[in-house]
Order: sequence, then C-alpha cells, then structure tokens
Amino acid sequence: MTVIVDPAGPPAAPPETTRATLRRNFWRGVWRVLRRKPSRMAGVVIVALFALMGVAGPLLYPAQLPRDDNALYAPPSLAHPFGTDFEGTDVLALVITGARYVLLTGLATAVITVALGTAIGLFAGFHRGRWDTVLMRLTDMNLAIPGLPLLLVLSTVWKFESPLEMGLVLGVLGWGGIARAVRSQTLSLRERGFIEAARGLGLPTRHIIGRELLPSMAPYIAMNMLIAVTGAVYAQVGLFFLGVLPFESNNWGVMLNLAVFNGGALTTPAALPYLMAPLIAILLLTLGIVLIVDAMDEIFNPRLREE
Amino acid sequence: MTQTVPGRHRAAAIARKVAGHVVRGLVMIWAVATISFVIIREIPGNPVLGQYESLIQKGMSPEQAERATAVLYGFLPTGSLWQQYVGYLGSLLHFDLGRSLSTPGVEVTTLIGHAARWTVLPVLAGTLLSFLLGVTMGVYAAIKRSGRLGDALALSGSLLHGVPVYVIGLLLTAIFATLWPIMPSGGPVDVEFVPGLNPGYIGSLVHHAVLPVVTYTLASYGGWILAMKSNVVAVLGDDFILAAELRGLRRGIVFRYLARNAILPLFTILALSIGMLFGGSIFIEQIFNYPGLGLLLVNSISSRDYALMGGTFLVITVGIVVANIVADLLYTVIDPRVRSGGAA
Amino acid sequence: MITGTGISKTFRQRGGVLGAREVPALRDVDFAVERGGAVSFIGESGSGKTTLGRIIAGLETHDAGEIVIDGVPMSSLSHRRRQPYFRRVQLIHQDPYSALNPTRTVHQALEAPLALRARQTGRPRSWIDSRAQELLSMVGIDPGYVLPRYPHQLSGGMRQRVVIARALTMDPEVLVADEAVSMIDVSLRLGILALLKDLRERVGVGVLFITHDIATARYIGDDGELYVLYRGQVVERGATEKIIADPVHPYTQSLLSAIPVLHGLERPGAERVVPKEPRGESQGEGRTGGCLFVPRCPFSTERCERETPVLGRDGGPDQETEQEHACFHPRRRSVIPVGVGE
Amino acid sequence: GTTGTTETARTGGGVFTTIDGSKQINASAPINPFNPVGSVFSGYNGMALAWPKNDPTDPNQFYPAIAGSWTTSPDRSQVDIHLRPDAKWSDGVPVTSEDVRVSIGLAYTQGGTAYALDPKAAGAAADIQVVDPTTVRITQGANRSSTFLANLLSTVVVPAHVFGKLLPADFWQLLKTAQHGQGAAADKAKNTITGLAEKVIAFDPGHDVSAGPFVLERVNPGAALLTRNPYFYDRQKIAPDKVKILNYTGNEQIWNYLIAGRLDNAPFTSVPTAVMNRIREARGSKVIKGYSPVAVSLAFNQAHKPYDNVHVRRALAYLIDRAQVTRIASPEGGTPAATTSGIHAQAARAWLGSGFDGLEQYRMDPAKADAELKAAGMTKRNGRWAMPDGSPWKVRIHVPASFSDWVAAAKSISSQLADHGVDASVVTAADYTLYLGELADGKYDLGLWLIGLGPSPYNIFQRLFGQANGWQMFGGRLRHVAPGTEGNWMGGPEKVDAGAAGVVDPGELTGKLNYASQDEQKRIVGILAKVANEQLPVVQLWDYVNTQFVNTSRYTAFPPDDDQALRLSSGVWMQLGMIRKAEKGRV
Amino acid sequence: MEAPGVRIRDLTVVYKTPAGELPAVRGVDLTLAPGTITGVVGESGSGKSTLAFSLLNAVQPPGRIAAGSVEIDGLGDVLALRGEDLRRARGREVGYVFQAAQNSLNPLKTIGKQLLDLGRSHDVEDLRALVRDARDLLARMGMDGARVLDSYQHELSGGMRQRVGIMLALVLNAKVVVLDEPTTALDMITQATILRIIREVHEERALTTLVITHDVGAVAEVADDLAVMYGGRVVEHGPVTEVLGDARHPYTRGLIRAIPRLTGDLSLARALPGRPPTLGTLPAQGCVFRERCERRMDVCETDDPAAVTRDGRTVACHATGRPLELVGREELV
Ligand SMILES: Nc1ncnc2c1ncn2[C@@H]1O[C@H](COP(=O)(O)OP(=O)(O)OP(=O)(O)O)[C@@H](O)[C@H]1O
Ligand SMILES: Nc1ncnc2c1ncn2[C@@H]1O[C@H](COP(=O)(O)OP(=O)(O)OP(=O)(O)O)[C@@H](O)[C@H]1O
Ligand SMILES: [Mg+2]
Ligand SMILES: [Mg+2]
Repeated sequence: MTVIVDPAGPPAAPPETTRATLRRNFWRGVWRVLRRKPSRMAGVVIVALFALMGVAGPLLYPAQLPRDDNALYAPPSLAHPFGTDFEGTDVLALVITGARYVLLTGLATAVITVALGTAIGLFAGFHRGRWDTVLMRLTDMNLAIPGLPLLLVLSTVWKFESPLEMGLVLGVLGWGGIARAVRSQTLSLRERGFIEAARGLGLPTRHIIGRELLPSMAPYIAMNMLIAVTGAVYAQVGLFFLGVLPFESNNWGVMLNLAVFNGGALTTPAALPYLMAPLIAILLLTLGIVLIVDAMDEIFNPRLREE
Repeated sequence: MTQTVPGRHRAAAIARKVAGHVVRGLVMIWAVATISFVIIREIPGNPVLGQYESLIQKGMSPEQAERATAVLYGFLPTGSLWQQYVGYLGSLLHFDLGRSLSTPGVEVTTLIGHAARWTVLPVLAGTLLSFLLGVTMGVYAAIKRSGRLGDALALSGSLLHGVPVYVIGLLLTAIFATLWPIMPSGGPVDVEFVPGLNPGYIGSLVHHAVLPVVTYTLASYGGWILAMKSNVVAVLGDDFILAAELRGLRRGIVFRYLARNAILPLFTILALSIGMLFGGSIFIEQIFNYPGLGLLLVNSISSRDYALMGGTFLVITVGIVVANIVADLLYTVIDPRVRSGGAA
Repeated sequence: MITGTGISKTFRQRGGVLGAREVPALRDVDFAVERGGAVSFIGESGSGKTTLGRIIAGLETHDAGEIVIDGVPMSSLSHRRRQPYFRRVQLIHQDPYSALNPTRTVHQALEAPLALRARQTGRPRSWIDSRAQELLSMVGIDPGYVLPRYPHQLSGGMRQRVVIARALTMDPEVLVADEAVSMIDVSLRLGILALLKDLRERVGVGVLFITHDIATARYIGDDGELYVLYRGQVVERGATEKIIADPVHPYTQSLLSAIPVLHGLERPGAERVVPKEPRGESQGEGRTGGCLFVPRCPFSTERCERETPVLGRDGGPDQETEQEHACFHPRRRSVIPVGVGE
Repeated sequence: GTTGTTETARTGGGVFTTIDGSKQINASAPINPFNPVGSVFSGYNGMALAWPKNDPTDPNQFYPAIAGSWTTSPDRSQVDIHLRPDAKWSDGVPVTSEDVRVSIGLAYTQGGTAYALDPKAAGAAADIQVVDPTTVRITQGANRSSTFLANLLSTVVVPAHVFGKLLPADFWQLLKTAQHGQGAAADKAKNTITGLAEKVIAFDPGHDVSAGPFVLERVNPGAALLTRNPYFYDRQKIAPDKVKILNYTGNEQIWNYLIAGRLDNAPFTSVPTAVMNRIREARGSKVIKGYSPVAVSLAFNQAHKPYDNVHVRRALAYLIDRAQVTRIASPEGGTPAATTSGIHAQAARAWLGSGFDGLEQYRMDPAKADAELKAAGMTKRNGRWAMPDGSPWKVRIHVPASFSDWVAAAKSISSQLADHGVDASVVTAADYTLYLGELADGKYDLGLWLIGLGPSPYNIFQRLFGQANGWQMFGGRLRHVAPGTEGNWMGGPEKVDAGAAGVVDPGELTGKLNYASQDEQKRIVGILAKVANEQLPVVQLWDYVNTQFVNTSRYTAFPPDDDQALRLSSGVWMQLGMIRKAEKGRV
Repeated sequence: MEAPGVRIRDLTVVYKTPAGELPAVRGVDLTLAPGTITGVVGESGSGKSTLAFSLLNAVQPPGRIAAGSVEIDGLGDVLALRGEDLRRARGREVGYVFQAAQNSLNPLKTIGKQLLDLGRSHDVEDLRALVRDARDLLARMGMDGARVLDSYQHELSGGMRQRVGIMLALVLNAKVVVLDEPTTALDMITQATILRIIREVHEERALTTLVITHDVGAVAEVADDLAVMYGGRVVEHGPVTEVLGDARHPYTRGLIRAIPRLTGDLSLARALPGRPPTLGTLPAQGCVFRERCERRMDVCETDDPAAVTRDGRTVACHATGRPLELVGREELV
C-alpha cells in the first residue's frame, strides 16, 4: 500500500512555519504584486507622499503661517508655487499643513465605516435568524437616511472640531452599504466547505469569524477601506465647501469655499491657483488610491500573490 | 424543478410579499421621520432673529426688516416636544406636512411639489443618461480590458467616480457660463417664455438643464462604468458565453447575451438611484441655482423652517424606501431565476 | 458506537414568490456504525446521502428519529452538551478545494483545531506541531513539504489527505466521507480509499462512506456494510460484497447496471436493468402510499402502486447474509459486468 | 439676447434686467406684499406712500410716490397725507384714501412700529381718518416718536378692491376696542386682529393689481417678469417695456451675470478686487458708490472675562489694523472705520462735526496695547499674553460661516493678534441663524456685529445700547436686564462715566433719541459716540459702501454717486425720472 | 451523408504564463476515423479540453495554437478559418458539447429562444422545422421537448441540461461532434443514460464523435477508439478493447489499474504514485511521464519518446516492446 508511512518518526527538520516567516512572506508577496504594474507603484508613492504630508507636514512650517500683507491673492511665483490666499499666506503651505486634518478624517471615517459595516454584516450573516433581521432593518434604515442633508442639520448642532469627531459621524452614517455587502458575502462563505469544517471541528466562533471568514473577505474590506477614505475626503471637503463646518484656514474644503465665494475663482483667474491647489491635492489622492485599489485582490489572495 | 402553481395562489403570494415590504417600509419611514423630527427640533437658532438680521445685512432698514419678520413669530411651533411630535404624526396621517415658515402661509406640500418638479427632471435625465453612457462604456472597457483603451476607460471611470460632484459643477460653470458663456449660469427656465408646450419655453427649459444634467451625468457615470465593467468581466468568464460562441452564434447575439446578463444586477441599483433622486443633489442645485428639493432643504435648514425641513426629509426618505421596495420586486420580476422561486 | 433510528428530514424550501414547498430528504432511516466499522451509503443524486451525513456530523438537524452516540441519545442533551459528542464525528467534504481555506496554509489549518484539542486534553503547545507532523505522516504526505503551503499549491489528492488529517485532529471515532473521492483524479482515488481503509484498521475509526459509485465502496473494506438509498429511503441493506454480487432490489440493480463496462476487460452483465425515464424529484410527490420506485420500476405491479414495502418486513433479513430489502418482487439478476478472463 | 432691438430705442422699450437683493424669488409665494417672500417688488409692482431718501441724519426725508405730498403738525402729532389724484391701479381703478385705510388696517394685523396695537408703544398711530378721497389724516399716540412720519410714509399700499375682503366688516370697531378698550374685551379684540395675520400673509390674489410702474406677469423659481402698467401716473417716465428680476443663491452668480453684462442694475454685494476689475471691464459696466448706513464691528461679550475690562478691549483695538482687515475682507464694499463711534463715518461727521476728530482713533499701536494689557493685569509669558491669574488667554472670534467676508476679516484679525502674542482663532457657526442664536445666548466671547444702522439715531445706537446690551423697550417703558439673560449678550454696565456729561445710562439716552428734538438728539449722539469710543463695547472695523452696479449699454441716466436714491430699487429710480433707453450705437 | 474524418497533425497549443509560454498540448497527431467515437482520457490538466477547443479553433486567451493543423473532411483546415467562416463552421459543421454543460445555457432565456438564436445565427430559413427537429431530438433523448423548450436553464436538472447541450450541438446537423466531459458531476444512472444516448445518436446520424473524459469507464462504455493523454501528449491510441485489454504504455496501465472495480481482487488495484501534471511542473525535455513511471530508463530523462504506430495502435514510450526489467518500482511500494 502506498499510504503507510511510519507514524512514529516525524521528519527531523521542523518546517519553518512561524508567524514571522508568514508575515515576511506576506510582505514579500505584497512587494511582488505592487511591482507587477508601474501604475501601482505610482499609487503607492502618491499615497505615501500624502501620508508623509499628514505626519510631517505641519512640522515643516511655523505654527503661525507667515503672511505677506501686500500680496493678497498673489499669482504663482517661485516663492509661492500656488500663489497666496486672501491674507497673503502661501497656498502650498496651507495645502501641506491641511493634509493632516483631511487624512485623519478620511482614515477615521474609513476605519469606523469598515469596522462597523464589517462587524454588523458578519454578525448578521453568521448568526442569521432574528439577529439578522434586526440588523438588516437597521442597515436599511442607515441606507434610507439621507446622509448629506442630515450632516447639514447635524453641523448646526455639533461643531466638528476634531477630525475624529468628523470621522465618527461620517462613519456612523456610512456603514450600511458595506454591512449589506459583507453580510451577503458571509452568507455565501458560510456555506463553503472550510467554514462548515471549522464548525464541525468545534472551533470557537471567534476563530471562525476572525481567522477564516475575515481573511477571505480581506481584499473586499481593504478595497472598501480605501474607497471610504476618498469618500470621506469628499464628504468632508464638500461640507466645508458648503461652509457649514468650522473654519480653519488650511482646510482644503475651506480653501475651496473661500476661493469660490471670497476670491471669485470661478469668475476670474486671479484666485484660480488658490482653488486649484486643494483640487489637485484631492484629485492626486484619489488617483493614488484608485491605483492601489487595483492591487488589493492580488495582495490578499495567496494564489495571486505568490504567482 | 418547475412546479405549477395555480395563478391565484401565485398572485396571493405576490400580494403577501408586497404587503410585507410595505409594512416594513412604513415602519422605516416612521423611524426616520421620528429621528429627523427630534434632530430638527433640537437645532439651535432663532429663525425670526435670523431673518431680521439677514434683511439688515442685505441693506434693509431696521423698520422695514422688523415689519417683514414680526409676523413670523406666529409661525413658530409651540407646545412641548412630545405634543409637537404627536401633532406631527397626526397630521402626517392626513398627508399634511404643515405650513412653511420661510414661505409663510404656504403649505409645505405645495412647496415640495413645486421643488420636486425641478429635481426630478434633471436628476432623472442625468441618471438615465449616465446609466446608458456608463453601461455602454463599461462593456467597451471590459471587452478591451487588456488594452490601453480599456485601461484608460476604467481609470477615467475610477477617477470620475471619485471626483466630487461639486468639483465638476464648479468647473463646468466656470467654463461654460463664465469663460465662454454659451450656457445660462442658473435658474431653471427663462421667465420670458410663457409656460406651456411652446418651443421657446421647452427650448429654454432644455438650455437651462444642460449643465446640471451634464454635471450629474459625469458624476454618476464613473460608478456605472465600473459596475458594468466588472459585471461584464464576470459574465465573460461564465461558460455560457463561451458556449454560445462555440455554437457559432452571431456576434450580435452573443453580445446581447453578455449585455443582458451583465446589466441585470444594475437595474436594482438604477431603481435605487432613481429613488435617491428625490434628495436631488444639494451641490448641483446650489451651484446652478436650480430650485429643487436639495436647495429647498438647504434653505429650510438655514431659515429654521422646521415643517419644511421635516417634510423634505420625509419625502427624500420615502423616495428611498419606495425605491428599495421597487428594486426588490423588480428583481423578482426581471430575473427568471428569482421569479420562479430559485429552486434550481 | 453511533446508531440512528427512524431518522427523517423534510426540507421546507422557501421558493421566492411561490411560497413554501416540502422536500422529504430522508424517510425513516435506521443505521449503525461500529468502532472501526465501514458503512457505505449509495444512491443517485438527491437521494439524501449528504443530508444524512450532515445530520450525523451534527451540522444539520433532523425532524424525527434518534441518534445515539456512545450510548447517549442526542435528543436528551441540550444543544451545547451535544457538541462534544458530535465532535467525535468528523465530516470529510466532497470538494477538497473548498474544504480548505485558500487564505490559510496547511500549518494554520491544522494548528487551530490542534490548539483546541491541546487545551481540551491538557497537552503543552509544543505537542501541536509534532502532532500535526504525525497526522500528515499518517495520511501519507510529507509534512515538510505541505505544512508551509497554501491549498492551491497542492494536488487534489494531497488536499484531500490534508482534509482527512484535519478531521483526525479531533481524534474522531467516525469519519463521514461524503463523496470523498469523486472530485479527485482517477489515478489518485484508490490512494484515498486505501487511506480510509487503513485508518479503520490501524486507528480504529469507523467510516461512513457516501458515494454514488458502488465500486468505490468495496475499497473501504471487505467487511463493510452497504445501504442503498432511494429518495430518502433505504431500499436495500447488507454486506457490501453480497449486495454487489446479488442485488435484489430493482433500484440497486439499476445502479449496478449503470456502471460502465470496460470493454476489452469486461463484458456487460446479462440482465442489466434500465430504469424508466424520466426521473424527477417532484415526480410522484402527490402520491400517498405505494412503493416510491414505482414510476421508474420496470417490474412494478399493481400491488406496488397500493402498498408501501418496508425494509426488513417485506424482504429479509436473509438468514444467511442478513441482507434486507424493500421490494415486493425481489429477484436476483446478473447485472454487473463480468471480467473477460473469468 | 433679451435686449429690445425694436425701433423703440428712442422712446424706450426693451427688457430691464435686475436683481432684488433683499428678496429670494419664490414662485410658490403669493402676490402679496404682506408676505415676506411675496412676489411684490418694491418700486416695480409694490408701491409705498413715499420712498425714503438716503439722508445720513434725517430719517424723515422722502420722495413722493402715491402720496404726492404730506403735512405734519408742528408737534409731529398729526400727519395729513395727500394722495396723487392721478394714481391708478393697473386695472384702471383710481387709488383712493380707502386703499390707504385698508392697507393700514392690514398693516395692523401684522404689527409694526406705527401700527402697533398697543397705543403706548413709541410712535404708534392713534387714529386713522379718511378726510376725502385723496386725503388721510393720521394722529400719533401719546408716546411720540421722531420717526413717526417715516414709518407712515413707508406704508405699502394695496388695492382695497382686492385685499379689502380680508378685513372683517367690524374691523375698525375692533381696532378701537383693542387700542382703547379695557380688560378682556380689549384682549379679545387684539387676538382677533393678530389672528388675521396668517390669513393676510397667505392671501393670494391670483393676479397682480399694482399701482406701480409695472405689473407682475409671471414668476418662476429663477426669475420674475413684470410688464408696464399702462395706468401708472408717471408712465411717460418709464423706459423699459418689461423688467426681469432674477433670483440668485450666491454672490458669485451676480458676479457672473455682471461680467457677462446681463444685468442693467445689480444691488450691492461684496466683491473681490479681481472680480471687480473683471466687472469694470465688461462692456457698458459702471459702478456707482454711495452711502450705506451700515458698519461692521467686532463686538465683545463683557460678561466674559477678560473682556469686562475696558483696557483689554482697548488693547485689542490698538492691535487691529483696520485698513488691512478691510483690504482683506471688503476691499470694494467698505472703507476702514476711522474710529469707533458706533456711527458710520459719513453720518458721524454730520452728527458730531468737529467732535468726531476729538475721538480717540485707535490707530494700530502695539506699545499702547501692551500698556493697556498691563493695566488690565494681563501677563506676558514666552511672548504670549495670559490672563491675570496666569491661565492661558484664548481669543476666539466667532463668525457665521456663510459670510466669507466676515470669515476673512476674523481670520485677518486673529492673525494680527497672533503676531502680537495674543492666541487668537476663528470659530465659525454653520449658519447665520445659528450664529445669532448662540450670540444672543451669550455663548461667544467675541463676534462680528452690524452697527450704525442709520439714519435714525435711535436705530444707530440701539445696536450698541439696546436689547443686545440689556435695555428692553416694553410698552413705552425701558428696563435693563442682567448680563447673560434675555438676550443681553454684550453685558455692558448699566451706567458709565461719560466724562463731562457725568455718569450716564446709555440705554436710557438711546431710548430718548426716539422722541427727542433735533438739538437734543445732537447732544445725546455726542455723548453716546464718546461713550462708545471710550468704553468700546465694540471695535468698529469698516463702514460699508453702497456699491451699485449698472450697465449703460441698454439704459443710461442712472443716478450718480452718492445720490439720495441710491438705496432704492431701480424701479423707484424710473419713477423718479431716471433711466432712459440708451441711444443706439452710443454706449 | 458520409461521416467526415478528422485529422489532427502536429498540434501544439501554448498558454502564456508568468513563466513564459508553456505548451498544454504538444505535437499531437490524432486521426478520428469517419463514423467512429473516439474517446480521449487523461487526468486533470493533461490538455484534453485544450485539444477539444483546438478542433473548433477556439483556444481561449492566453492560449494560442502555436502549430499544427486540424483537417476535417468537407471543411479543410479548421485552424486556417477566420471570421465569419469560422463562426459558421462552429455549430453547423462541428458541434460542441461543453465541459460544464450545466452552465452552458443563458440563464435569462428559455431554451427555445436560445434555439431560435442558434437558428438565426446560422441562417436557418425554416425555424419551425428547426424547432420540430429540436423537439424530436429531445424526445429521442427521453424528454418532453415542448416543455423543455419553454423552460429556463435553472428549471432543468443537470442531466437534462446536458441533454439540451447535446441537442443544441446536433440540431444543425453537425457531423463532427466534440463532447467535453459529458458526464462529470452526474450520478451513475444519469451518466449511463447520457452515454447510451450519445452512442445511439451517433449511430443514427452517422457522426464522427470525440468524447473527452477523465473517467476511463465512461469512455470504455461508448467509444470505438481510445486515446490516452498525459502532459499534453497523446501517449497511446488504438481501438478501445485493445487498449484496455492490452495496454502498452505504462501510464495507460497504471490508469486502468487505478479504476475501482466491482469484481476481482482488491489488492490488484492501486493508485498511480505522484501528482498529476500541470503546466508548470512538466519537464521541459524527456518523457513527460517519467516522474511517475515504473519503467523509467535513462533515455527517458533526455528524449521525448516518439509516437510509434504498429497494428493500428500508437504508443509513445521508450520502454514499449522492451523486456520488463529496469526500475522495479513495484517492489518499492
Ligand atoms: N438545504 C436544503 N434546503 C432544501 N432542500 C435541500 C437542502 N439540502 C438538500 N435538499 C434536498 O434534499 C434532497 C436530498 O439532498 P442530498 O444533498 O442529501 O442528496 P445527495 O444524495 O447527497 O445528492 P448528490 O448526489 O447530488 O450529492 C434533495 O432533493 C435536495 O434538493
Ligand atoms: N487560461 C489558461 N491559462 C493558463 N494555463 C491554462 C489555461 N487553461 C488551461 N491551462 C493549462 O493548460 C493545461 C491543460 O488544460 P486543459 O483545460 O486542457 O486540461 P484538461 O485535460 O481539460 O483538464 P480537466 O480535466 O481539469 O478539464 C493545464 O495544465 C492548465 O493548467
Ligand atoms: Mg451529496
Ligand atoms: Mg477539461
């Protein structure tokens, strides 16, 4: 018979399967995936630049940004690549120092949206039954509440002074879509053999959800997370643009607002650089994220990653 | 397996399903109405004072401003929050949304009715247009996905999907209403034309709708192209498409197979986004001075017109809820797999 | 060790617009799997084999009947208390690819249940790795090779062996192998079958083997027992070799007749039975009473329309072979292919 | 392409396109001047008895309109109004005294200064009498006001044959009971009258009957279209055939219209310099500037520390470069405030004469500011000013987010303060309503506030020493409420030392302005300006300039700079004989 | 009408992979005699489907037919056909029954509508007659034709769908029919029925049929000729009874020995050692089977054995005809 192997002696050298090796292999795989297309690398570079801006941006400038009282809405020059604002402050400095708030909000929103959506979707899909019904009604409601109008109303009650507050509200309003999608994915994964097997082995629910279900949905979740970042940036910048959120001269949305309504950027070219700087920042951030999203599937699927 | 169910039984089953949806929808509307009621009543700010100071800000004399706003005190809600809530629910049952404060003396339903016209028209047109465009381009992007053109299309979709609608709106106004003024920069129609089915009026309607519709189209086009592309790619991988090719079916027919299967899931999304259209687009209406529901809502918030705010909120919610129900039923009707019970 | 009496299960299908419809998947099934024993269930698609397997593994509830594990009737226990018993029954899935999580390496797949087991039995963590290697060796694959690999890097046969090894982590007493070889390449099938047989003999696990290919049932062990399921009902039961050699029920005979003949090595049996077409699950559903096989049986008579034959009561057990069947017109027919050389 | 191209060029014709700055066009609103958003446009299809002139100090200067002339008794207690005999409604019916009486009756349902149901209210009318078909006599109640005439003449006149049915038959009897009756009967009558308010507001005549030069033809959410009223008394003065009033939701729309040369006249809006230059470049575009009695100030909440200390307020005044703030916030529509007097500079000169120059100017002076802060006990550590107890001093300037010029101003101020070691930041409120609500609730330390609302001196100082500062007028009686209560957010002291004038109660003085004689008013204004200048309840930042945009390519003869009619609509300009059709080829 | 013959010559199909272009079918010569059923067996990944697609010149990207020809009588070299000619040949001349016939039908259209689409695509003038033919064919296969044509795919069972697939391949009177795994995922009785139908229809219509499967049993039941594929090569080919009765290639022998049997000594059966081939693991030179071969020789490492045809049987093995000594692999296990 082919199958009988001496059960007593396991091979001498234990295979290297520690977590550290796995992690190292994972990151190697990620690197491989990213290198596969130059566009992905470009995306990574862009997003890394923004992250750097968010972390180190404010450190590059004094707390009180310098103004030039005689150069209001100055045109672009070597000293001011994107001109100056209504007060004579360098627009580029505003964009760079403003990145932190925008990115933090985006990140906070994304984390909250995805965490809430995933948790609720997973719970509903995994436990089915009554919980499912309740949670799905809740989800329907979340989806039925008109978000932007509600935010407009909320902004009169609540001053979103910290990016985390802003992220919290955007996140709490935005988890419905992900919850629904995660639930339907969970429902279908639940029928897959390996989940059944895990249940048959008596593995705890924690393990099944955390180790078996979540990794299978990782690409989807990661993708949504990235997309939620851009979504949050838009929602937030839009609210600032509508002028309902607290003023901060280096906030991108406030810059848009002031450029249009104070500077007349859409009417005359004078304030156009002031308008374009935050716009370009937003577009670049989107571009970076869009380019990276493309790689998510391959990063989280071991087969595509190792190829 | 197929199963023959008497027609009457089936009709009853459908009726039961619809009834279930309607009940659930009503509960949801009630919930949202309650939440919005509470939030709205908690908004700080004195509407009369607000109006008075705004008039002064606009250069009106204090006496005149006082005359114009004094009477508004009579329109402020009175009674405890609970009493107001009960009254609100009571009048809701009669489809009465109360009276407006910012347009005193006019029923909220009338205001909403007027605004809805201006919202539905451009948003519906924009939705349908972007759907058609996005779906066509999505097919193209999927078929050419390994080529440069497909990449470009998909990237343009992702980016447009990402670019916020206000950016598009602002850029379009800057270009077509200011730099090169071939389009009106605001308003729904030129008042010089007598409303009705005359070419001048309709021409003006269309002329004014172009920019909002284009903005809306561009903003939602990205979503459609991406969704359609991924659907087409998925269907392309399905065996029946290859099978159809191997049976020597004409390209046109194979394409129809492909398109129909890929587009089917999009119809539910379409139904949903048509439901969303009652929310209009606040940004678009703001930028183009288009007097739709979104603008109505913004104005009602800034003037603390409680009844109008609540009413607009409700209409938007009802739109979404109804669209959800329709989308669900629609899916049952158009997909034969779901239609016959999915017993396969 | 594990017995079932009168197991019945009816699915209520919620079919979209159409409302509910009932699908009887199992009707009054009795069975027993002994320690180290081999019991095979055969039957065509939809006959309820998978449902039975899932019920035994505790993954599905049943409507009527009793399952007794180690002498303990499961109906007497709460849902929680039942778990440890059902853990002694491990299911091996038909599709070895979907049975393994594509995002987890073999090591991770084995580690989780072994850690659980270590906690239960108070063993140290170091035991986990050595046990994993031991189990993989036991199922005949090189631990060093497979442990760090992802499922997609293994062949079908290897994957199925990993699945079996994973089931063994719980030290089960019964393995339920649901079509465990049908998705595996022909050249490798026998390897898995031999492994199951080997586990029976050496480790003493009972094997409940589910298949639609009777020939494979032989390879589980020559002392095995065979149950033939038709639309949820056991229509014939007995020793595997016996039933293959001397099938009595027309349905068993149809199944055996359907086995392809290896022309050149074999010639077809003389009395091959071809069931009447068409076959359909819903067909005859409205009927009350009568043999379930009537619509397709070439030999049915008027009695079969009226009366329902019962396993054991209406046929057998044969004194000598203990073979039972549920047919009013039992008759031996030579349906299986005969080797050319014989 | 909406200009008239017909041969009417010499005599008139064409469409006059404009924007009504004070009104959102609302197609759902009725054609009813009592409705705040009603489709009645002052000067076009809405007529008052007379139109106020833009006099810096005298509120009683008016151009005749429906009222061709008026006479006031020397004690200002009785006014006779003589209607123009040739005034007609657009359906040909003459405008009579009865129309005026009905209009006044309707005004009573709405409440208002001259037509208050409480006879003790300052400047309330006591009796309305129809003397003859073209003469109405109105007497003032006991509590006389210096603006009584102005309030009467601003009465909007509506046709009795359309609106008359809104008043119950016994209305005038009811009014008597309400004004002069006692107890329950009077209350009931009052309630009945105020109860009519909603009906009056909601009333929609369906089509417009106007006594003005134009009649509303159509209104849609984007614009209102008016056509000539053939019965208007001065119809020969009116050049355009039609007037189109556009709606707008944001200033930038007006800018765009102006750059495109689409508007014949646009109201004042704040305009960035670059946009202003573009507008000036547009063909036929002209800018008219005139006096507008409004100024912007940075107001303190004196109930909050350290702003209760006048030295702190003065220090901040010394740290703000008002010229720079104005340059950033309102370069085209404002002039830096010469000093803080509570009065628009132009009016201040008229009121104070040379006294104006005697006021402290608060020129930017960090040294003085340091001294003042030290005087207030503030301490400076690491280049930052801290409260006397050493805790950090955070100056938070509140502004409504919707006013981008105010936001810019606040930002500029905060930057300037920060330059001098004051930790300042800008906090915006989501909208103006919220801003005012929170301001009134005393939630802010500092906020921007409109002041100097002339021409009536009472209106001017009521912004500093009125309700917002604790002085409330109730039934002709003044009372002062404690800081932080009932809308007293400025929280100033009730009595202040006014130097030569001794200790005064500024609120009381302000109240007196209502009915004091011209000379007395001058004296009080002098004191109050001094008080404002020394006590600094606010820092006056800039005075607004009424910047009007006109386009002369279709119509000419617009009013010149500083014209008395500048704050009136172009409809009134036409009534006054301005605005002629431009001759072809001449721009 | 005579059944056409099919001659595959030196066919090589490569797939583009990260590791370069790898051949899934390598230098295959195969002749389908007119009017016969030829069975092709081989493990998963041995190139069977790729071969089948080549017959319709329909290898899917990233695959590419690198060399060779497929001559069909009356049609010429299929691989030279392009565009409309190729489309018309598919379905009309060569019928194809899909590997996953379960999923080869458009889920949104009834079978009848898909049939009409097929008719229109091939300019069938009398669509009524086409429907009649289809109904007859379905009835011939034991189904209620009218009902089936009115059904959607999901309303049919797996066996029924498979038969619908066969109907669609035959209804235009194609004379060459390719069936890729027609019975996988079906149970025994259904499989038997399908195989019987294939045989009967084949004879009635005088077809040339290629049946592809990984189940030697299924092929043995219906086929006249049997070709065994391994690693992209046809390693043995000949009349089915002869190949099964006296296999010459070690792989064929191993395969037969691995078939579970109803009778006979259990201990004679055993699995093939090692793993089935994949593109990536195939050796670039030498015999593709040598890794798992019990009769491996040194020459196998370097030389790819040529296909040698003798008495109507083709075998590609260095060891064939040599005495059975060499590596005594049987002793090892
Ligand atoms: N979850 C379920 N819901 C409804 N019906 C079900 C469900 N599971 C199984 N059935 C039905 O129960 C019957 C028995 O199914 P089961 O899967 O046990 O058959 P099987 O013998 O394993 O078939 P196969 O050989 O196809 O695997 C079938 O008619 C099937 O449609
Ligand atoms: N699209 C593809 N890209 C890359 N390699 C492919 C592709 N399709 C098939 N292959 C490879 O080509 C080889 C032959 O594939 P083919 O599908 O012809 O095998 P098969 O014999 O039909 O297998 P099965 O029994 O699994 O259907 C396999 O090794 C497979 O991995
Ligand atoms: Mg099964
Ligand atoms: Mg294949």
